[in-house]
Amino acid sequence: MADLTLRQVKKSYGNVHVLHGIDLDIRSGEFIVFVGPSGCGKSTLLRTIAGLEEITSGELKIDGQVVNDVPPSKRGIAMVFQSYALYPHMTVYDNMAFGMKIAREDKAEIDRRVKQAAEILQLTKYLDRLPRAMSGGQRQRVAIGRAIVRNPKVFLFDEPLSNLDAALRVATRIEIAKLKESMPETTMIYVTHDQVEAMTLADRIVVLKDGHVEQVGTPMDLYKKPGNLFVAQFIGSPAMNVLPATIERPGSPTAARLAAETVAHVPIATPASAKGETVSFGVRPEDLFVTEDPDNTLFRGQVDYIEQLGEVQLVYIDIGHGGQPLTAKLPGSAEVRRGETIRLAAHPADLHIFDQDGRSFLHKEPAAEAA
Amino acid sequence: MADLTLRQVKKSYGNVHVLHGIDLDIRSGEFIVFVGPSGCGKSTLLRTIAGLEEITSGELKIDGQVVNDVPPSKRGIAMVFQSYALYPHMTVYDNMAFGMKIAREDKAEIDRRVKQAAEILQLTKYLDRLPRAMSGGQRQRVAIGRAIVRNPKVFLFDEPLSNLDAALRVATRIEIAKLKESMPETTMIYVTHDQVEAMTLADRIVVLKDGHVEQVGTPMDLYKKPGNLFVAQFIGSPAMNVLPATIERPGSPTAARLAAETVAHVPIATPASAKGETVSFGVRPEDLFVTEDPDNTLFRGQVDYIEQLGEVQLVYIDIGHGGQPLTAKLPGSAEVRRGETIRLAAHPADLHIFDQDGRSFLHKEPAAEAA
Amino acid sequence: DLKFKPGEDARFHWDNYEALKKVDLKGETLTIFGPWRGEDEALVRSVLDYFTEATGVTLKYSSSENYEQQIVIDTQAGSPPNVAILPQPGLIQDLASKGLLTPLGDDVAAFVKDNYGAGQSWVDLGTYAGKDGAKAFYAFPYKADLKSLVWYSPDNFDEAGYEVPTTWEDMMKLSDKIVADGGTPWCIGLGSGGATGWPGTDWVEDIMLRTQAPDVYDKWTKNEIPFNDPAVVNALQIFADIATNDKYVDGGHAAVAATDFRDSPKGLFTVPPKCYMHRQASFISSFFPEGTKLGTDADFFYLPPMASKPDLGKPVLGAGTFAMITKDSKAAREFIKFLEMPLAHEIWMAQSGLLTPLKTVNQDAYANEQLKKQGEILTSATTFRFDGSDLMPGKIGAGAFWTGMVDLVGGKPAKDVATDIQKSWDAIK
Amino acid sequence: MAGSSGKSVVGRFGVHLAVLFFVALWTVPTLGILVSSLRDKDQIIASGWWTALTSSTRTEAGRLGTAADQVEKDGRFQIAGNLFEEGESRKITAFGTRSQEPTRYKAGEVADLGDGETLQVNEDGSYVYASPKAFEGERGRRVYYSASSPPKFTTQNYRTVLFSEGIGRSFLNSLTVTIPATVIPILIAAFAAYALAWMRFPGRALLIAVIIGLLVVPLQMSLIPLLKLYNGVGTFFGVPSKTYLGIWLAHTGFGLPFAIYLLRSYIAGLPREIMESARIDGASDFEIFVKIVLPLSFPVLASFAIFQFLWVWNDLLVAMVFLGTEADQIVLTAKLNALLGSRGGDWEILTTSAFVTIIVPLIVFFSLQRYFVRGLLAGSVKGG
Amino acid sequence: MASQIFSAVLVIVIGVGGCVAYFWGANKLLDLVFPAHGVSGGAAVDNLRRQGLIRPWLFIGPAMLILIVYLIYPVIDTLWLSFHDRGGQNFIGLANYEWAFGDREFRNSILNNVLWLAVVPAACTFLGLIIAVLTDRIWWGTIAKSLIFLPLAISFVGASVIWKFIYEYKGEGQTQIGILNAIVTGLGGDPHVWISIPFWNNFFLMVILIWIQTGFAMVILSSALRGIPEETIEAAVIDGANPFQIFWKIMVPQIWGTIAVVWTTITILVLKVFDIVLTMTNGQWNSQVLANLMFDWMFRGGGDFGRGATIAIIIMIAVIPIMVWNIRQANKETGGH
Ligand SMILES: Nc1ncnc2c1ncn2[C@@H]1O[C@H](COP(=O)(O)OP(=O)(O)OP(=O)(O)O)[C@@H](O)[C@H]1O
Ligand SMILES: Nc1ncnc2c1ncn2[C@@H]1O[C@H](COP(=O)(O)OP(=O)(O)OP(=O)(O)O)[C@@H](O)[C@H]1O
Ligand SMILES: [Mg+2]
Ligand SMILES: [Mg+2]
Repeated sequence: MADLTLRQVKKSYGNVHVLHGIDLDIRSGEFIVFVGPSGCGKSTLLRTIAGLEEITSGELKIDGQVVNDVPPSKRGIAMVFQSYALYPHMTVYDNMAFGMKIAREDKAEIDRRVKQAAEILQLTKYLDRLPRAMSGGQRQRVAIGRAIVRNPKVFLFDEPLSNLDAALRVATRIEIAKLKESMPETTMIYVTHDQVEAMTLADRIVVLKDGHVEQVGTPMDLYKKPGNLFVAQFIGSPAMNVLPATIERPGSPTAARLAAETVAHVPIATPASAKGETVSFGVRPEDLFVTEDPDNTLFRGQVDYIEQLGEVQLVYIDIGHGGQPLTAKLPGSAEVRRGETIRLAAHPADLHIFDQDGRSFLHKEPAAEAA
Repeated sequence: MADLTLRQVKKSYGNVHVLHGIDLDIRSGEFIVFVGPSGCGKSTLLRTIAGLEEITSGELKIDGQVVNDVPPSKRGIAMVFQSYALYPHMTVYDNMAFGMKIAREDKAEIDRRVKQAAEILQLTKYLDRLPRAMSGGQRQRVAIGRAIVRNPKVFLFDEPLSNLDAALRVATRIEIAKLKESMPETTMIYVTHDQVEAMTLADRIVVLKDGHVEQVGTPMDLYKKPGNLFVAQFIGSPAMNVLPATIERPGSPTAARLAAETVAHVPIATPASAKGETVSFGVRPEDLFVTEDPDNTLFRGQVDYIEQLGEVQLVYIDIGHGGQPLTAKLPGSAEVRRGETIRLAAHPADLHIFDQDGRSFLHKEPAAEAA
Repeated sequence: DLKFKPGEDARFHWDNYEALKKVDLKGETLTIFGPWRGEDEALVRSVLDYFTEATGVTLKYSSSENYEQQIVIDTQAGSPPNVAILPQPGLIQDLASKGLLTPLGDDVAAFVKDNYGAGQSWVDLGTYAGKDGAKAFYAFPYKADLKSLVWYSPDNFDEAGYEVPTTWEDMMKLSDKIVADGGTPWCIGLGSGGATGWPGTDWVEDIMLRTQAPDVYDKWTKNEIPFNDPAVVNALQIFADIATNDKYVDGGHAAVAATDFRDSPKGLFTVPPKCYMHRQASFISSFFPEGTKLGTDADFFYLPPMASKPDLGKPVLGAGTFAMITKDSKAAREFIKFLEMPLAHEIWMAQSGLLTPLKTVNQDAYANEQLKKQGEILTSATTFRFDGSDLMPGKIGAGAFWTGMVDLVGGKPAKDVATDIQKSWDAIK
Repeated sequence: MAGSSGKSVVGRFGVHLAVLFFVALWTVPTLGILVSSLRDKDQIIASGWWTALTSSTRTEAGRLGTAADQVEKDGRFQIAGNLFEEGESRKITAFGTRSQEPTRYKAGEVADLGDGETLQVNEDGSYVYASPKAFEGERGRRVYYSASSPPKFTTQNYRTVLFSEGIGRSFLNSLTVTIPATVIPILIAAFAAYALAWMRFPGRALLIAVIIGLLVVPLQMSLIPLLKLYNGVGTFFGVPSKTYLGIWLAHTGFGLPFAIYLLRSYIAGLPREIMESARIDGASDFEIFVKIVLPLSFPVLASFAIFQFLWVWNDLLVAMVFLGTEADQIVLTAKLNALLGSRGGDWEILTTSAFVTIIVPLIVFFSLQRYFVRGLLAGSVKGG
Repeated sequence: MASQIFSAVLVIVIGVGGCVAYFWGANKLLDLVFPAHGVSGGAAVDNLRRQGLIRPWLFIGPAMLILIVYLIYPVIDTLWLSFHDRGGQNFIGLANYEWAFGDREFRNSILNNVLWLAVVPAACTFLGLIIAVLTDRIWWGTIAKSLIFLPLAISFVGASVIWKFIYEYKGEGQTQIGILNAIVTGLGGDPHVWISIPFWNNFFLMVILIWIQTGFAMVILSSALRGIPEETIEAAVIDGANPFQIFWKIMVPQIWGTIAVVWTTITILVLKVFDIVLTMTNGQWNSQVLANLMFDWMFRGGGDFGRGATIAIIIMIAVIPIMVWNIRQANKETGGH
């Protein structure tokens, strides 16, 4: 029921420019996730949308109406703060009920909704406690509960699950997804550092960096066709391996020379002008597999360090590229040992190349090429 | 250089009993991770070790010496607080340098160590800022930096990475691992909700629940041989699927009937007395795979919901067991569609069974059986 | 810097100064605590200068807004000044009874008796019971104030054709005449911040002296007759008849308690005048509007006696300050001796309003005719009585009596007022 | 809150209006004495201070020249002169010779006073008084006139106060009393408050109770016992009993209960984790106090400093009792007090001194005001 | 002049420096006697424990010493005096207390004091809070605050002059120079002698104290308001609370402790303050209060220390409930640590 439009939204704190002109269109009912490195401006952008920070310049519209000067309470939003921002003098129950009490809703209805939210968040036992007598995770759940209880047009979440344990996180994540499903009209904007959350929850992900939007797209888009090197490395965990390569033969597929003896054939079209250009060659750790076949080998190196995660293991391989080891995510059962030399390969479809400016060749428009 | 011994450590806040007698031996130089649901007492236990909370009863020894009454500063510890606890009036630099200044260390040495820590945590740009002008993640990094800068015998970390972005989290995690390697004598105790952190960092994991220790063991131990249902479900993400089953034929392997038409053969010894007993049958989502073979099928059901994570997808399958869907983690490339009926299988070695009290049959001692 | 160069002005007893020079107090310190601040402080310092100049003593004079409180604290705590000068006999009595004063000795008492006008009454005023109950002379009178004065504007009287009354009855007739002429005869203001009410006590005391014999007055101030004795109630009633008569007083009776005594005489000088007469002590002239010339713009007459009580003569109500030794020392003794000298009085007299009962002073030293006239009233008085409220215990004279006056002008019956004051007096016995 | 809420114009406007209302209410009385301090003492009680700015028409009395000034002219005796002093820019509109009819004649009119006497008073105050007979008497005749006078202000009161002898010295004395008497209790109280808030020792609750109880002790009550003590100490050691040290300690003692009470309640509210963190960093209580608690307590330290400064600065009683009144010790309040006449009521001096003494406290207030920083604790901890 | 300034500065430096030196020095000494750095672990721990036992007393030592000398000793002296007659020489038991409760003026004072206690602290705190909140939100807040604060900086003498000119009364028909009467007559009413109207004059006197003390409440509450985490207010804004609700439900409860402090302080001040009553009415027209009554008995006309002390003791006893309540509060706060 609420779509948002941001046009050249800028925000500075004195000399510190935090947002450098954000353009974004969010459709009503969409689930948008903001991701980006710490300090890139996610919280600031969210607070701007909430109306807690004045916009330095630009325009913010909700449902087509410019809301730059509309107070937060009139924007129809609910927000979960990164620092919880619980009312320290109120019990958990009152913290959650506050918004509804303010709105003078029916007592019984308040009670019902608060209890329901408490149930979902496993807070029923703590309804009478004050925040200061709660653990970090419990406090965070109260903060979520407070937002859930209200029925806003736009939900804003700032890292709502970062202090929850894995089980609860999965459960809450699914609850949020269900909540979304039960309120198809409600727009949700969600800041997270958790790849899984971003991937599973988002209709579209907005990748931010240093106050700029790097790419907007569905999770699969960003994963499969990262628009640039930053997105490629940011989405997916562990990050995509990136190595320098030289384009030996442009066209489709492109032949890129990785090392003296290795040439990768990437099924991506490159312009003829790119010949000889030094590009960045990327492959995700999970796309690598161990091979014995020397012809098929993309990389060969010595195992530097292994992190065994049970089901999978992360293997760091020194391929002699100036310190930066290659990461491969191999099945937990794969028999690799530290110090051993192994060969790794990947399917050509899983390879990526980026030009010198970090832009993906996939996304290059013909116009740009002509210029 | 410091081993810790906890004997029947109890802690209550008035009527609220938080820790119910913790027994734990931590060897010098070990990396211990505490995990457990939110509110189970992890932070409290950590604070108890730090000396910030007085122990209600029991005994805490560091290096064989009872330290119940030793003030925190004399325990040789450093701690990263879950709520950061930064000095709001000091710059990032001063926050980090504070401990060393107090210890009257050499100026140049302080500078070197602070700068080094800032480098690792990507805080160099912010050294002159006050905490209030920093993002959540940045604050958390300062808190970590403050602990790193000092050179304690015991490191205590309370969810130090929960506000960091994926890339930084991996980087910091590896830094912590390296830190540990470079200080083999330093004991580290680490609270986290992140399975990956727990699995990759820990020498041993301590699983807590409601103020009790559930199980202590290496990550692989806990993953492969969970001592009880709670640990089984807590370790691994998404959690292990658990369904009721009846022991049809005890012994080794045990035949357990899952449904009218399915019997699983689990290579775990069960006592004869268990025949007919209703047990819990567990299988991890990542151990399930799609099969066409009806003989090999463990479960058969309709796909309820799919979470596509790129490399893998989480598939929730309704197998008619009263609402609770079965979760399977399938390769991202597996072609499953919502509504489709699929069959799933698992290798017998990946199956688990637990008795009515939730204890794993694997861990049952003969004595218990005799009784 | 001496105000008048020694030897230059024949009005002064310069021989005193020469005698003083023989007293050597070099290296000694004399602390004096007095009630005078502001302009008065400058005056008293001009007198003290002669003492310091001649003797070489180091003299420290100080005063305070709360001098009453201050002297109690200082004496009680054992850090009194050498000499305290205070205007309240009640307070002096209290200090004496606590043993905080040093007797001045019989020769000083004899001096006062011999050299002061109405000497014995001054000696009586300075004599109190000490801690042991024995009576001794403690307080040396220095500087007197005349209270029985009525101030008026000669121009206004001339214009309206009013005559200065010589009897109480005439004065009341004049009041009625003024009312008949459309004017208001009296300005009365009892306001004085925390001391509100005291000007009323002066009225009552003056009336007491004009309706009763002096010994009744003395008994009254000692509570030997009760406050609600008909004699006192009568005096209260006479005052009440004036002060609560809305036609008689400027602003009506409500204004009486509310108007500050310092502001009240100003009605004499407004155009048209708000009132024609104002009964107040001699000091009040310093609160007249700036530029008011005494004798020309303002004048006074003696508050007349009652023709119906001819035997009472011309009683005068007055006040004064007393010097006493709170910490004995040679310098303190010498200072008292200095006060015996006419010079100590003349220096101040020559500048402004110091009246003195000391007979040896050169009357020509008075700065102006006005003062001289006041001096005459003082000397021609058949009866001199000290301000009664100052003689009563502090709780009464500076408490219940004041409150009673406020109540009285507020309309409370005179008898009730008197009874209440008597009750308070009973409470402190 | 500033930028975030209340963005609606009406809300903003209302806030401004409300503050304006309070400020007006609070300022009017003060404005009253400010204006009064600039008027002369007769004006102060003649008309409301709020009329001081408007030019007023007042009826006044003046006196004509005396017989000595008369000149004979054409057989008539004349006294001529001016009712105003030179340079006065007032205008007479009417005059009269009887106080009951002070404005009987218009300015410039020749009034017939009977017996052939005439009087003419002009707008500019000049007059001619004539009579066929020679004037007699020493007193000049009174005339009344109504003159419009422009608002009149005088700096005389300020000159009286500011240029009175020794005022500079007593200003210094006041500062010498006030500064240590403000700083010492802050230091002592802050340490005590920290101990009472964050350190564990037996009897803590009792101590807090006693301190709250001591808040009520009336100052006047302790003066005599203390002075006795001082005198005792003074005589015993052969030192003067009225010293700066003595008054500092006295002011410290009187200010201490409030200081401890106020500071303790603030310091107890600081986030526990910060303190714990410092403790783990190895800081001793002394270091925690100096490096963490003191900087974080600035707002409350500043508040207390302001009040203590005020009390001491405006105090007269304690200074009179514990300090001498000689030039080297007399404080500003006592000095100003001495400027008042013995019977008080010098409104003009009172109002002026009130303004003279107010300046220093205001400077203190303004300079400390900036320590009331918003969000001193921001960014330190998260959670409720 | 220069040398005076120099000596003044010197005296100040010595005074303040001495105090700093004590704390620094005592702490250093403690560290020297029981060293915690540079000794073996066990000894260090023991020393630390000893330090922990001693240090609190080092911190509160000076405060206690001064409190004992400057307040506790006088209190005991007063208690002793209250059992003695006016000169403080003869023991008379409880006679003074008997007298007090039989005294009409004393009872009247108690009633008035109750009135004062009910009105002044509440009014000051409430107004101070409102003003603190409002001025925080406007650009000229600092100026506004200073103006509200101004009365506090005026001496009592100055203040009483100010209010004298407000309540000043001139007879009907004359120009009113008191602004209150000028307004009343301007509106067509009759002028009144405000401070002489029994019962109501209490309120006219209270207004003065409120006028003075609101600045005090404002300053303290304003510093407390600034400690409120911004985010809780933001959360409330988003929850849809209007400014009033934010004020009452979010801000006020969070600074409740400070409000209690302000309230307590002003309550105690009310019990103590006598200057206003003394200078305005000196207790006449039934406006007497305990503190002024005490002052009266203590110093007027030589004084009666016994009765003065008795009233002082009674005033102190009146504070006990406030003490108890505060201690509860304090224990609640520090319960966690
Ligand atoms: N001051 C207190 N008074 C009462 N109960 C408390 C207090 N502090 C914590 N608790 C309770 O103690 C339990 C353990 O808290 P703790 O902070 O140790 O949990 P935790 O395991 O760290 O949780 P999380 O992962 O959410 O941080 C919680 O249930 C909490 O509600
Ligand atoms: N008040 C402030 N003044 C100056 N700079 C600020 C202020 N608040 C935030 N910043 C800066 O703005 C940038 C963006 O902050 P923001 O909180 O939006 O980051 P974020 O993306 O939410 O980070 P995180 O994931 O760590 O929470 C950061 O670099 C931060 O240091
Ligand atoms: Mg953020
Ligand atoms: Mg925790």
